[in-house]
Amino acid sequence: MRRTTGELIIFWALPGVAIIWIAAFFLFPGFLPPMSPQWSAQKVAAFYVNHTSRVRYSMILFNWFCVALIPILMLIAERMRGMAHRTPILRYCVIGVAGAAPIAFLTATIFWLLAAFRPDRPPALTQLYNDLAWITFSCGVPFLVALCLFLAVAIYLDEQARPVFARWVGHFNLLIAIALVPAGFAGLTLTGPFAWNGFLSFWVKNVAIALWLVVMALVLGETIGRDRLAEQASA
Amino acid sequence: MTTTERDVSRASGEGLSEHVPGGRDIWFFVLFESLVFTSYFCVYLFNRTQHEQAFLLGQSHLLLWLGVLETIVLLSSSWAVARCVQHARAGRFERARREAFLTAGFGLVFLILKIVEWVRLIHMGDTFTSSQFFQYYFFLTAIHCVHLLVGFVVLGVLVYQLSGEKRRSQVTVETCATYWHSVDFFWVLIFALLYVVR
Amino acid sequence: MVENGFNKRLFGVWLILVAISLAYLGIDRAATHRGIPTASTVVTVGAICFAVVKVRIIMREFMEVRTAPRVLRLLTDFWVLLMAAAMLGVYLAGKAVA
Amino acid sequence: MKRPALLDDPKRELWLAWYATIGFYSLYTVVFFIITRTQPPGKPWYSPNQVVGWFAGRHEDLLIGFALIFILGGLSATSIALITYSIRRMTVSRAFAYSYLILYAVSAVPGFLFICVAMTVGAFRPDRNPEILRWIYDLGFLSFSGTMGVFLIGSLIWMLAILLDKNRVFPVWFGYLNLCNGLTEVVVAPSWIFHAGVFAWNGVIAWWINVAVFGLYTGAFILLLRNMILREDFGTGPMPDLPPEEGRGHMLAEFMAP
Repeated sequence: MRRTTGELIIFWALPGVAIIWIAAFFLFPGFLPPMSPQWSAQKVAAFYVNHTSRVRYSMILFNWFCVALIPILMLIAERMRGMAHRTPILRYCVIGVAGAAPIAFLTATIFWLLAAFRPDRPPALTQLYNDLAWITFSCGVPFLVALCLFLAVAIYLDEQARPVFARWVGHFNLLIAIALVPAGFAGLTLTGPFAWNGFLSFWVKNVAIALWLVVMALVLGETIGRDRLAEQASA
Repeated sequence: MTTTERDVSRASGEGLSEHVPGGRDIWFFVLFESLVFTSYFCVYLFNRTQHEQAFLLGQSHLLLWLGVLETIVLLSSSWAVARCVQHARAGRFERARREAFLTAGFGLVFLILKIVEWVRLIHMGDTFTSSQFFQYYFFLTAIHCVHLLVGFVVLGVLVYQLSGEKRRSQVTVETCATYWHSVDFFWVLIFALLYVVR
Repeated sequence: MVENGFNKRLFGVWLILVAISLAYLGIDRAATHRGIPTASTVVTVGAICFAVVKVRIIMREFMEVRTAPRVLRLLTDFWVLLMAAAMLGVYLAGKAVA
Repeated sequence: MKRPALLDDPKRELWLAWYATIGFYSLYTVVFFIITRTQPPGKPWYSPNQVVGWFAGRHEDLLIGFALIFILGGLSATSIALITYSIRRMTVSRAFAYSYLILYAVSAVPGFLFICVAMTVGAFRPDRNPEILRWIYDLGFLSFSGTMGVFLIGSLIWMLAILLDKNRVFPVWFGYLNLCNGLTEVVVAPSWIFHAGVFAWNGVIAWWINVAVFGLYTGAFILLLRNMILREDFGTGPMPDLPPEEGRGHMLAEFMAP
């Protein structure tokens, strides 16, 4: 029998982590509204001069906690052991992308923090850090897209009377994967819905990530409860 | 070399025909790695012909006799490991083990000579970045040295095989020896190309 | 005695290989003019040929290809020729270009 | 609606991962060699102004090509998962399988996400100061070619597993090919030192010969993974569409146990 000890602690840490993420999101001065890629180098430099502290503290928070996604993804990977698969391939796929996905965000926070470290440097350099941060943050979705795809496939193939995750969770993951796709094109334009501050690349993408977390947390909570009951019954 | 007469082998290689020494797989490695090395050599030779004088000047800083000495040391290690294979085949594992240590000893002498040579050149101002010739010199000798270091691991496997009664596998012994010989003949080529070619 | 003869064979092989290596010292003298090395196609071709011959001897004798199946004997010989042809070909082509 | 035959194939997960691997490597080749033409790489000796010209010559191509990687690059995990699975089938400690999984999963960010980000940022504002543009150019190519350790150690781990394996999941010669591939990661190191010549990041030795070895290696393991899947024998057990307590995917209970 699989051990579930401690899983509830990881699970209930999620709301706490989520609150920190939301706090960091609101604390960062460049998200509401998102900074425009059309800003001149001077304007970008002035932004970091004027908001140095808020950039630093919000990004330190993100730097600490973006990788808190990994334990959550590992809870999902553990649930996948119960799926009616003949091989652990899809679980390995999920583990394979679980590390890289938050590391992409971690890299973005490093560029933001660098931008705010010496805001009095030549504006072109601050703009470079700002671009690197935003492109990494916006376009750095390949591992999230793959994660949703792997989960969707895993759920579809979990053909048993009481599947680990309901079928609609598979559809939901597929939908989220599609919602994340436009963000990959954020480098192509400085304006419009695809730009990094645009409707698709910023709002749809980030709302999709938030929605995915909420929905998967609810589904996960239910499954963890079921697993614990099974463990108690067998004990 | 006084041990030669004592180590007279009763095992005759002639009797064992139609047998791939070390198995096919290690030969795949030897032949593949030979191709990779040949491609490096071709690049070197071509560039050499395009900058003949500069290469000759760089080459004049090498000590040919040191290269010859290194070659002889490595050839001796090959000879020792060849004897090791024959002793193992005849069931004389203690002697085979001694030959394996002798092989590693010669390998170590080669490594020390190599390091002495590198240090000498670096003191003379010839480094990886100092001239075209020494780019190739340090690249080829260093990548060969990496093969040599892997070879020490391989010899470790060989000694381990010969030490335990239950795990003595002649194929593995031959595989290890084949690897070591390939390190030897890669050096034979590198030596000719770096020290002698004009 | 077979056993004696056999070990002598390995020893002989080693002697030949060492002799070829020492012969390089002589070749080298031929291409050095007043302490300064000079370019020489003959020396280059000779050095490569000698090296390749040594490789073949190592393969045949030390690596026991001599008693291996025909396929491996042919394959290693082909490989030795391939390596020699590639190196000499590139060298001579480079000479022609330069 | 007719149920596709693949769904009833006991090896369906393996085949899906294998076809995704093929898909990923095809995409990779098309994006790097054809769309963005970042392979073979740009010249490391370019002056800042030449770098501006290099970016100008492939502005759209860089942005579109790397957008494709931003979307589908995560599929690289499928080949990693298959190889991890292959190592799990070998008679070696699981430490080998998990090492491989983590090494290659981690390598994705510096190994190919960095070049995508750098080149996108470079093409994003062509009017940037040429010196800064060259800084980005260096970051892109050197992070891509110069991420060496994970592939070196990963190849050695896989090699060891294959050589120790008694199940012969992979042939021994491929174990040795892993060593050849690992050595190319040693040979690429001079690209951190030279701006021109055969050892530079586009050089004959540090790039062309290495890519030839890597290409052979990749082709070989894709074919060998296919052979492994074909050989895989899951017995004649029914598909696990049984009640939960029996059918909870424990067809290979001893194999999947935690």
